[in-house]
Amino acid sequence: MQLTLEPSPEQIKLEKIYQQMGVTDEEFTRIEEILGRLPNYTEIGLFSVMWSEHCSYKNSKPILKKFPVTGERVLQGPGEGAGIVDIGDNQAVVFKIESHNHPSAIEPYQGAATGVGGIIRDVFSMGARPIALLNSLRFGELQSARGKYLFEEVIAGIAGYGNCIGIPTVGGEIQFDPCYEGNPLVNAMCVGIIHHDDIKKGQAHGVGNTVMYVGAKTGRDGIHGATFASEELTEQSEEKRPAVQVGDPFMEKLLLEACLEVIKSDALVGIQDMGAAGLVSSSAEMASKAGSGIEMDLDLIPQRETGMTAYEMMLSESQERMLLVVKKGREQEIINLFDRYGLDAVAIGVVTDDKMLRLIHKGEIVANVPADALAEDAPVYYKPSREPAYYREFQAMENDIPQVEDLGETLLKLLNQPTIGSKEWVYDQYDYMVRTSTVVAPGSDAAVVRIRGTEKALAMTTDCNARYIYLDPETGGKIAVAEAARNIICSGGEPLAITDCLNFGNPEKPEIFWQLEKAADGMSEACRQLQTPVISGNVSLYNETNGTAIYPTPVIGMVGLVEHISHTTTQAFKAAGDLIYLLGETKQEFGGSELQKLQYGKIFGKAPAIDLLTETKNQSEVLKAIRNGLVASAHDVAEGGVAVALAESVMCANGLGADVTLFGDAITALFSESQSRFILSVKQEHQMEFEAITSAVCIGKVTNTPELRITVNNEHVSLTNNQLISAWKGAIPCLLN
Amino acid sequence: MKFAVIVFPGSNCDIDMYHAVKDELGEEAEYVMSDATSLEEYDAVLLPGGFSFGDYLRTGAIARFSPIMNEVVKAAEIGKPILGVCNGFQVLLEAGLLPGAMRRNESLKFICRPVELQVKNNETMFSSAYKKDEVIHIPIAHGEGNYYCDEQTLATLKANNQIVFTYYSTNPNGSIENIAGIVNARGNILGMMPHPERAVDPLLGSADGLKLFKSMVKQWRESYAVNT
Amino acid sequence: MLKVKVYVTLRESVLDPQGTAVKKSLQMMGHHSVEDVRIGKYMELTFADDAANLDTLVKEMCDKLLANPVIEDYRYEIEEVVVQ
Amino acid sequence: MLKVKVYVTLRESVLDPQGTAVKKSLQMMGHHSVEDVRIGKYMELTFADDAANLDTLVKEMCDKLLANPVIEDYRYEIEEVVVQ
Ligand SMILES: Nc1ncnc2c1ncn2[C@@H]1O[C@H](COP(=O)(O)OP(=O)(O)O)[C@@H](O)[C@H]1O
Ligand SMILES: [Mg+2]
Repeated sequence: MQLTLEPSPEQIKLEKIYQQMGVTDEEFTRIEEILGRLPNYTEIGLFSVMWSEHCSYKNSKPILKKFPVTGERVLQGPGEGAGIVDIGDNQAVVFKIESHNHPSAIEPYQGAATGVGGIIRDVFSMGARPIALLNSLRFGELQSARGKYLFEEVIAGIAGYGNCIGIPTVGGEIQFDPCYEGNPLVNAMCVGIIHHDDIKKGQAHGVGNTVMYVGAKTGRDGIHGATFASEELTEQSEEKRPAVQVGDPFMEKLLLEACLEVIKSDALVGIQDMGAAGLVSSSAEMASKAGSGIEMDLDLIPQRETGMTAYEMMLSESQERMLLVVKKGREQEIINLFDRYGLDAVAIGVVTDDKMLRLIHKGEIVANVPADALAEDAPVYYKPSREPAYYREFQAMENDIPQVEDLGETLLKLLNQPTIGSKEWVYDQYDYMVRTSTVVAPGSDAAVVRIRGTEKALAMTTDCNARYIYLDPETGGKIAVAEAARNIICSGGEPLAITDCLNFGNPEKPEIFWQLEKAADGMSEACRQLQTPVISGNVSLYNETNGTAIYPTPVIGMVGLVEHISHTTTQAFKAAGDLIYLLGETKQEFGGSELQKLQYGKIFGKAPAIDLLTETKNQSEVLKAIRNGLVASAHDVAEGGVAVALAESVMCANGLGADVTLFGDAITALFSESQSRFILSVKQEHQMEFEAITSAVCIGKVTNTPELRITVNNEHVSLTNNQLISAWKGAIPCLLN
Repeated sequence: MKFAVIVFPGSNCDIDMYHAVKDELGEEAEYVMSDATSLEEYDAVLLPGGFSFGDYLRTGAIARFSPIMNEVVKAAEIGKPILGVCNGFQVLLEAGLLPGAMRRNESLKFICRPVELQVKNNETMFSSAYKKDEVIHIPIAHGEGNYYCDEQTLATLKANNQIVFTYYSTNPNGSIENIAGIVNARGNILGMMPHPERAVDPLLGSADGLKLFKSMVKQWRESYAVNT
Repeated sequence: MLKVKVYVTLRESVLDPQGTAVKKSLQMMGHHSVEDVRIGKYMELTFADDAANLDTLVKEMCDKLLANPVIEDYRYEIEEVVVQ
Repeated sequence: MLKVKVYVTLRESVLDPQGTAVKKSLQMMGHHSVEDVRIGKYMELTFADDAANLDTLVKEMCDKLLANPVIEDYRYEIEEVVVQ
């Protein structure tokens, strides 16, 4: 047993112990003012986690204000566990994305697994049934043993949790770049379905109502996890290892089913998951949002370890726990309900009217702090912003064309890049079929999941090309949103809204803050133009290793509505004889492209330009054609340009080929990464009708020979499917051996 | 025909099984919790996939001690059809209702993908709607599907024609003799790793699994006609 | 307090894919002297001091739950632990 | 021939969902005297007789591969085995 002697309030001030918890001198003074006295050790602990970037968004709040968050269909914007969008028939879709970058860097399996567990709780705590998981991942280039280990374990962790709990992992994206070597990104997204009447909020209303704790017992796991997530990774991060939590998906499956039952009960007033900063954040936020207070007796908390202090219990990030507020007198019903699932439900406190978070431990008041001060009234900083020198330099560069010797060989090399290569090695490990509703599995643009009992389906995707954003955050931010929408459109869906995860470096550096600001500007503009408001999201700053930041990586998670299941479309060519079309203009744009990276080993210059009006126009043409039943296959043109997009449509097409003619400079026509472009295939009988409603240009035909033949400017590329597939499917496995 | 879908804590293909029977097969289905103590009103028992009790220790090891398993044994004894899929198969092995044991996949990874199966025995109550040696498409999704039994058991399985399905073209998990599904000697208990309930609708890629359920219904109708 | 240590190992005749993988990794790390690796489970069970018939009990637990006789062997040790 | 037995256990404060599930299951089976179950790994490594510096080697293997130092502890024993 461990006897911790906590420092006295005077000592905390004198020895500046608060600094070790990430609290600044100014913040400490402010806390002193709020309390009108010195905080004790437990109290300063509460403030330190609640005022960390991870919980308070103190550096990013001004940025988040830029996002459009309302729309006709939006039922719940940012601020609750997850956002909610109406999809008709009294149903709504609930979704959110969240990062688990730092825990995954330290213990990749458990870090990734608990990231998945956490985002699922966010969704079912709203009262929604989780129906799908996605993720967005970034790693180094799989050269080092550590890099491979991180990659393999993160995938195994995501699979381990999602497969066990029985929610299909239906999509995601992975990119590889040296900048993520020491600081991988692990973002997990969960999508759920809810009936309007079942929507629950994390609010502690009704003085005298009972606060209940349900789920797993509390241990010393992950104490200070939120603070840890708000710091740069350094050599010393290794020492913070006890901050790693272990997940128990079996427990969460029971918790999920029990919570979905409890939300039907009128005894329930509010419910919130215990995520980052565990019991502090859930209780303070529930009280603050309802304008009430909460008093809890910590001796009643189910504990896994002996001798835990108030500080430890409040800051623990043990997984698979929920906080409930239930009507006074109805506790036993709740206890019985959870008992049927083999889960503990314990009354630990009451809702009060004094707006204080008051904690009792061993008969003494160990903390008494205004709930608002912890939650809504955390400090907000307006960080200085400065345009980085590299940006000016890149903007001044000409758009030149990387030279290549052999076009066909170059295409094979591109397909063999891990970022472009097939992700089958990854998604084979995910149960993407459980719940038997996955209509489009991983391997096409967006995943499509049907909604049982209706004719509708949901399309979902995660996207972010961080290279463009590094080169030009504003343009890149627009592209990220537009690309996500393109993927939804290609699958036959109408984009509804987005969730986002802002993965950036240290915001205290003005150049990093500038990236954040500009990316948010770009994203906001694209969201407005494409009418996809931001309904939830997450911020992960301080993604740096020994002072070097990752590329700015604001991952977009988008969900779209497929009005009728028959609109579902995939990227695979369907039948020989179908006509192949290219929609959108190709320009000489190689900044941040795969070809540039391949040829120069680095990226530079201008990001591809994007015109949001053209984007919207092209997207609506494609969706209209799909809805009119004119499109056999649809695929957006992304990394690697038209050549890669064509190859992908061929490789998925079970033995079909394509014969295509392109014009203009060969390298540009094949590999430029100009935006707002689509590859579509159309049955010949639909040619007239299709051409009447789109501006797409016919570039060739689907053939019966398993071969991709491209003629461009008198040059010929001709590769067999086997050649293409072995380069593409071998990309990731080759690097792991 | 009325099917019981057993729900262990941690089962997660229970709803898929339920919908396959109800929506696609058009027969009756009900969920039965693992602490229930009777299966009398059901004509067939389905043990679904998932991670019963977290699959901690060994897959299916804890679930086999659930009260419902006594009832499954009784139902089996009076000849009712019992189908265990994936985790359900693992439970049947642990309970000793089928011979052998499951090891981790040879790749040590969970594998989810459509695979090809060959129908080795189409004379069981689960496979009569298939042709002998027919190749069908049914997905797998498991981390421990690497079936093992000793040589003597294998010889018995072969002698009695108890191997119903084998993996065709490639063996995804390393199971001996490419075994994907076996029946007991009496022929009323089938355990298989692939998920027929995930292959009942062309929208999801294949409807080849539907025939398995149809075989069960056909057998039941015939025996019902005889018995009444 | 009594502590029981249970060791569960795969039977020799059963292939051990995990052991094989670990052996390969060790060899790739340069440890060529490793000739074989077998991976099993190690469990620690704690009992109240007065648990009667512990030997019979533990044997039953192993036979029924802790090991699968089709592929696994087990052995165990019972230790008395003095609580400080 | 040398045999090394490695015992890998979860650190004390780390959650052991597996152990908890087994404990509950044993209790449900009527074994109420079980107070705690922790589950770890047990590995047997076989080396050629002449493996030099085995102690240092094994330590390195454990640190790098066999145990996950973030959540696990390990110990090991080296035994000489006489081959019959
Ligand atoms: N981490 C992942 N998890 C699951 N599926 C993934 C993952 N990464 C990629 N995929 C799937 O692989 C396919 C191709 O991914 P990607 O190349 O990123 O597509 P796009 O460029 O159209 O966004 C998609 O279906 C995607 O869902
Ligand atoms: Mg795409």
